[in-house]
Amino acid sequence: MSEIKEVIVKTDRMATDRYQVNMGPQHPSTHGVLRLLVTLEGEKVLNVQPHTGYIHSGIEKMCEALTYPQIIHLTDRMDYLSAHMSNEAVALCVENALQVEVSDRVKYIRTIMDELTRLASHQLWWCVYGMDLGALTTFFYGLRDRELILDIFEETCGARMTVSYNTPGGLMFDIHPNFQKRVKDYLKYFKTKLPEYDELLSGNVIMRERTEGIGYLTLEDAIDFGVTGPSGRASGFSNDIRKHQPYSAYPFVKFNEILDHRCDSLARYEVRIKEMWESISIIEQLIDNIPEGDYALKMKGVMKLPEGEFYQRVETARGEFGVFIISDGKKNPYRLKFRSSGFSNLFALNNMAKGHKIADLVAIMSTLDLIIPDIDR
Amino acid sequence: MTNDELKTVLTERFPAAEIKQGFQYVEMTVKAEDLHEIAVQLKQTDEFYFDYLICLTGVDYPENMEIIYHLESIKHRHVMVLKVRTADRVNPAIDTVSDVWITAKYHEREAYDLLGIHFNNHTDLRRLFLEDGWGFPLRKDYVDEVRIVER
Amino acid sequence: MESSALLVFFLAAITLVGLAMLFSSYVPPTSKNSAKFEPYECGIETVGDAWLQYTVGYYLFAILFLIFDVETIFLFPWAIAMRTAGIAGFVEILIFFAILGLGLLYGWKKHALRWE
Amino acid sequence: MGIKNKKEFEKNDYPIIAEYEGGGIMLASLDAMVNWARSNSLWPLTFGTRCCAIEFMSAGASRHDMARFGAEVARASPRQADLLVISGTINYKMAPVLKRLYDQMADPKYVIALGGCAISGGPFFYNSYAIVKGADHIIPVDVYVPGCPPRPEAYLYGLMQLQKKIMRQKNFGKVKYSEAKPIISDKTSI
Repeated sequence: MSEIKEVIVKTDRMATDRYQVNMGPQHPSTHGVLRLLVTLEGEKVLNVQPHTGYIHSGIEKMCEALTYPQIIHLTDRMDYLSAHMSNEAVALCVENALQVEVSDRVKYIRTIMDELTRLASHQLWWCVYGMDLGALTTFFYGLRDRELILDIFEETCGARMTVSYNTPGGLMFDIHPNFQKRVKDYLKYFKTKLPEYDELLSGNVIMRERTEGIGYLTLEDAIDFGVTGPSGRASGFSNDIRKHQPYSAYPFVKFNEILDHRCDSLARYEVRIKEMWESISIIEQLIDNIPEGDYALKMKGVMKLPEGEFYQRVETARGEFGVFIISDGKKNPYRLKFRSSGFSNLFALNNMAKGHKIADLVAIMSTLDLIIPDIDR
Repeated sequence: MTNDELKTVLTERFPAAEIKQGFQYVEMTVKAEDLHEIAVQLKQTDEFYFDYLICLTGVDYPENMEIIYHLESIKHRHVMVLKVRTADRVNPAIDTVSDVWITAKYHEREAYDLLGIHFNNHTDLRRLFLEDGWGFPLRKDYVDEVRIVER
Repeated sequence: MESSALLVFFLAAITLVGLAMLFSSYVPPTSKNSAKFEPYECGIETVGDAWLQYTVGYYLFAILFLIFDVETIFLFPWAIAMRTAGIAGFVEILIFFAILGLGLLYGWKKHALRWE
Repeated sequence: MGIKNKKEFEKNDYPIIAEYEGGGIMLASLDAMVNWARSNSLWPLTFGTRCCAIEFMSAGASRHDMARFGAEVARASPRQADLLVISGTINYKMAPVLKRLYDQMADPKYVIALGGCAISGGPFFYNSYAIVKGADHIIPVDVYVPGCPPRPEAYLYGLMQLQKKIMRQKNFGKVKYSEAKPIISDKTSI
């Protein structure tokens, strides 16, 4: 066991014994198979020790035996809520390596699908966030709106969640004829529903009471732990890859990066809600003027990347996702490393949750929005 | 500052290291013994100020094991790649940088778990994903005929 | 006449509960394995033992709750006989509440309700 | 335990299961009542590992609505659940946990393997060193629902098949309910 740091607990009553409890692999609030060994004193959390590996499937070793189009089918099984962005990362990395430029049409469609995936992911986060705080109604509101996005995905990409819509050099097929109409209808519908989310949860006194000032993550800690994405931006860590290293159609879009300096769980909640509004405005700017053009380039069947190292960073709904390919000229990569956003966000949990109650630990962890296969790969 | 400015400043500040302009970023390969001291310098000097370790990758090359650090400075917005090699394959050992960047503590545990690279004076070097005694799967010579179904 | 209704009520309770327990112990299949009788801790074997020393705050809260729970139990028979008891009954219940209110005030001032 | 009267199955969607010797009219109707009660109140255990868990959640939400089959109460602890839906991959570190959870479930318990990963390792079948190739190496599985991830409707169809399977179960008479042994294939060592 790692050393349990002595926390001086000032209490005029008799001291309590410390004991360790497993918020184990099968737990409603870990959203997957993450095991937290929590050292408790009564209800106060002294030390949280994440034990991962219960869903480790060795994807990086598998990718060393797959060709590049095949790898794309695995990346959307890692962070399955931002599947399209992870696929796009691999596709962009291969395209940069082969110095190939995709048409504007592909860039526009990729960015629209990115933002739709971000909306769907934030909606599911909002459902489960409410459930973690004990409000079961958010589950049905959020998933009701998410189903409509999944219908749009299914019509265009054929799959609801693990879309695999990207290939190196473009898209698998063109968008469905009434894709634009359905997206515009959906945006009109969802703009009336997002205020409903605020009425249901944002103004709720119990929710504010449970998240205000809980789970404090200072800016230095956020940078040091590498906490990216909305969780990092809520502490003022400006790390939006769409802004700093724009890719696909993000240079043509005007949107602002949402930063918040309150560093607590409520700030992380509000950053995500505001990001949903940003995603809607991004899609609106793009959906009407998708340029004409071919949806995929003529690529050789087996792509051989030149020797060298290629790194591509993409902003998923949870943070910065990086694909690092070391290629030695053959048809499959020599070494492929995925920089997963959840991995760094998870290990900042300990110094956020120290000293809080166990119920606050659950609230903090759900504002971090962790996906466990993204951590274990 | 841009890549080539960074390259010139790095070559003049660290003459002992070999620096070259990679495909996207400046790559600096340092010797294993002065890795820690260079890492502290890269973080503390205001000119570089690399305070964000993006990711730490372990690679198993035929002749040596290599650790690749991707560093970014939030203040200056420039990115750099730091590499360190060790030829010893039986028990490779590299100094830890977890006191410079806290996130390295867990990335190093992952590199130890999957590649077997030991990090000296790392506070809590345990396996992250696999059970003890499993072997190091990401090594090229890893063979496991019971669990892996070859294609 | 009164006691026979009570008897029927009592017998019905016994037979129904007995029948349900008999049914559920014989009809469903039972698989005997060692893991089934260990405490469930999210799928991991429990380490150490849960017989620990807690803050005394839990005990204080429990006792205070118990007092006011029993108070409401005394309220039920009064509520049934409220019509016939008239004003005198009402004054008696007020005195009863006042005494218990004093108890609550005492607990409040001695910080029994404060958690930290 | 011979098969006395070989009944002809009219509806062809019944998987062919040899009929056990069972009780007479009185016990058969008691059987029907017990099976009817069990099959219409299958409480699933929240056991999601990978993307199939999200499809399992949208099956519980308002559009696909598991509640129509009495299965919407997803319990968190195995003590109160009688249906274990394995949604996602099981790796070698998770296998003993899954076995322990299955053992700690109250009887009668049923298992649905949801998605390709739970059936046979799915996309992780080839050259993955950490994935158990199918959950039936660890615990006996009643219904397999293919798909990666399967649509919520596919999961509901699997649920209906399980309900049919439960309706044919014989609880009384001379039936011995012995815990079915998991099929341990020689290739994988647990």
